[in-house]
Amino acid sequence: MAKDIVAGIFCCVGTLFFIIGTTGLLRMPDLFTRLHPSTKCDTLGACSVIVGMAVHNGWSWDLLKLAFIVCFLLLSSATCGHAIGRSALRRNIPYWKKKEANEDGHGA
Amino acid sequence: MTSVRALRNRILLFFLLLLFWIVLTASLALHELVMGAVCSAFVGVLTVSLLGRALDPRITPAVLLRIPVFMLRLAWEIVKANIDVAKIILNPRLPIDPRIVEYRTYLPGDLPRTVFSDSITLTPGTVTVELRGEVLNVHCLCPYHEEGLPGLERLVAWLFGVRKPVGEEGNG
Amino acid sequence: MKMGTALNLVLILLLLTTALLAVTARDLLAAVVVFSVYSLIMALMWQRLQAPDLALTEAAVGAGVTTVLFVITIFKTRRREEE
Amino acid sequence: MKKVAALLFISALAVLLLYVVASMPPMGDPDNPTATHVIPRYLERAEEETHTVNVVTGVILNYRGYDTMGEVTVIFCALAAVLAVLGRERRGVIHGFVDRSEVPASVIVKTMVRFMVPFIILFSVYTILHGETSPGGGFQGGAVIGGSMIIFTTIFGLYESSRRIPLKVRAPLEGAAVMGFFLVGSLGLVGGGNFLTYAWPRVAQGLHPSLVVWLTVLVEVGIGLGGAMVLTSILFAMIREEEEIAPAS
Repeated sequence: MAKDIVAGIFCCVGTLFFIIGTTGLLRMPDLFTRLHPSTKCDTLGACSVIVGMAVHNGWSWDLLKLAFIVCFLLLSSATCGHAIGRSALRRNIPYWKKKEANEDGHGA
Repeated sequence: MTSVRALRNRILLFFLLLLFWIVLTASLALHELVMGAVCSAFVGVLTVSLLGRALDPRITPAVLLRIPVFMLRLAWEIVKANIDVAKIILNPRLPIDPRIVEYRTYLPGDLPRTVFSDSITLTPGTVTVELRGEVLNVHCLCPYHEEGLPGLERLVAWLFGVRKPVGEEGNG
Repeated sequence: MKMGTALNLVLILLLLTTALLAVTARDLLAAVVVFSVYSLIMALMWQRLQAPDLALTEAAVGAGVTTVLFVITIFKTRRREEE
Repeated sequence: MKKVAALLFISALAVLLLYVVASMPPMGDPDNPTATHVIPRYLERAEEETHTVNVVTGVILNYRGYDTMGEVTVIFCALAAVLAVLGRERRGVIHGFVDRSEVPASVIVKTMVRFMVPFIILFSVYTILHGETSPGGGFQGGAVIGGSMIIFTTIFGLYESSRRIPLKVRAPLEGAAVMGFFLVGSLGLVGGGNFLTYAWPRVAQGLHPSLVVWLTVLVEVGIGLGGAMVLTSILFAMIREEEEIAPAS
């Protein structure tokens, strides 16, 4: 029973981070700033849900599988975020700045 | 010297793959282990012929042993900083001041730099957008996010057993 | 059981939405991306219908390989659909 | 006017189809014709007859081996059609997207791909070899290998990739799926059974279970290798760039 509660808490926290990440994705002004919530809040959310699943499942081989999934998830999502940001930088997509920018968010 | 290193790398890759196989099959039965050994050896040979080498030479048994501790410390950093970004996102005024900063790292080789930049990307507030030689271009959400970089660098240096060169501050 | 039905409904709605978007999108690259989302949802549905073999195939072929082949084709031709 | 007619026609068709669907036997009913003849036999006796724990694999490769053989042949024909239209890649005159793109491949992505590719390939090998006990099998594993080749090619470029997986390796393996079926089917013929039977009355009355499993695995490996090579060849044929000249290195 206690195990279920802990697992549920982890899953809820993960979902919360997913929601925050999506909110950030919608609120941020440009591509670069949108990368921040989309690559990281989502990763943490997914990892948290997986930890919840691991707690729920208890000690078994699936635990190791989940650990591998977390590792690959971290590696691939970080690399994806970098790749998107890099190609945007290489294509000289302008990024949003606070000072020079217009008030309505169309960046320099 | 290099051949000994290459051999050690291949053996290491073999054991990593075997570990992955054991986790996948979820059994320690003898016929599974034998099959796993054969498949790991086959995939190892295939990898060497495909990529030209087995593993990055900087992956050593000591590094592999430190990875779990590294992951835990990194996870703590990620959680801490994620809460920070969550606060920024949920703040109605959206207090961001993004900028791209240059950071010169002392970490040698591709792999430590890759791990460093991936750690940066995973730690909220910062995304590595370019890695050219030893210079990283990091997109920061707020200026103070930049301050976390040296700590992460120290963590990655610890993982790979690299010492910070003394008196080479700012040396190209 | 109730939860399962609700999840099925959500999945079916998402499936229909992505299918319609993939058909109607003017930007072909967007259509391809939506189509890969469609494949992923389809894989989830297969898994829910207890067909893990099909789910694996759908995820690997539908979301992975086909998307790449479509993207290559788009870059070789034109990205926008013309009237 | 045309649109109204089309709409009317489609509505009529929809009504017809819905009527037909409504008169179909209810889904999941145990008294359905499909659930009374073949399925019970598959579910109850698949394990002893095909010696595979995963019933799906037993059905695909054993009971309905001919079907699968036809599918595999269709895939092979698809490759033949693609190659007939696009032609093989020509090494030395070709460039991948990556080489042509104004954004050179990132060091980080390269390092990560180098690290991940062996694990992806091992996962697909596992999927292929454990097809008879767990979900997965030749098709799935082959698709995953093809996916790893796609990752490798998009990051390292077609030149590098087609050098590492040369045509003379790919060309024979593309037919591996059909050949695997042919081989196992012929073994059945030689053993005194029909084509593609896993029982050989001339050799032994009851074949040892592990031999049947190994024959199944042989077919799976064939399908996997063949599928992977077909996907790789289609990819190479599609990203071929004739106009470009050979890279400097």
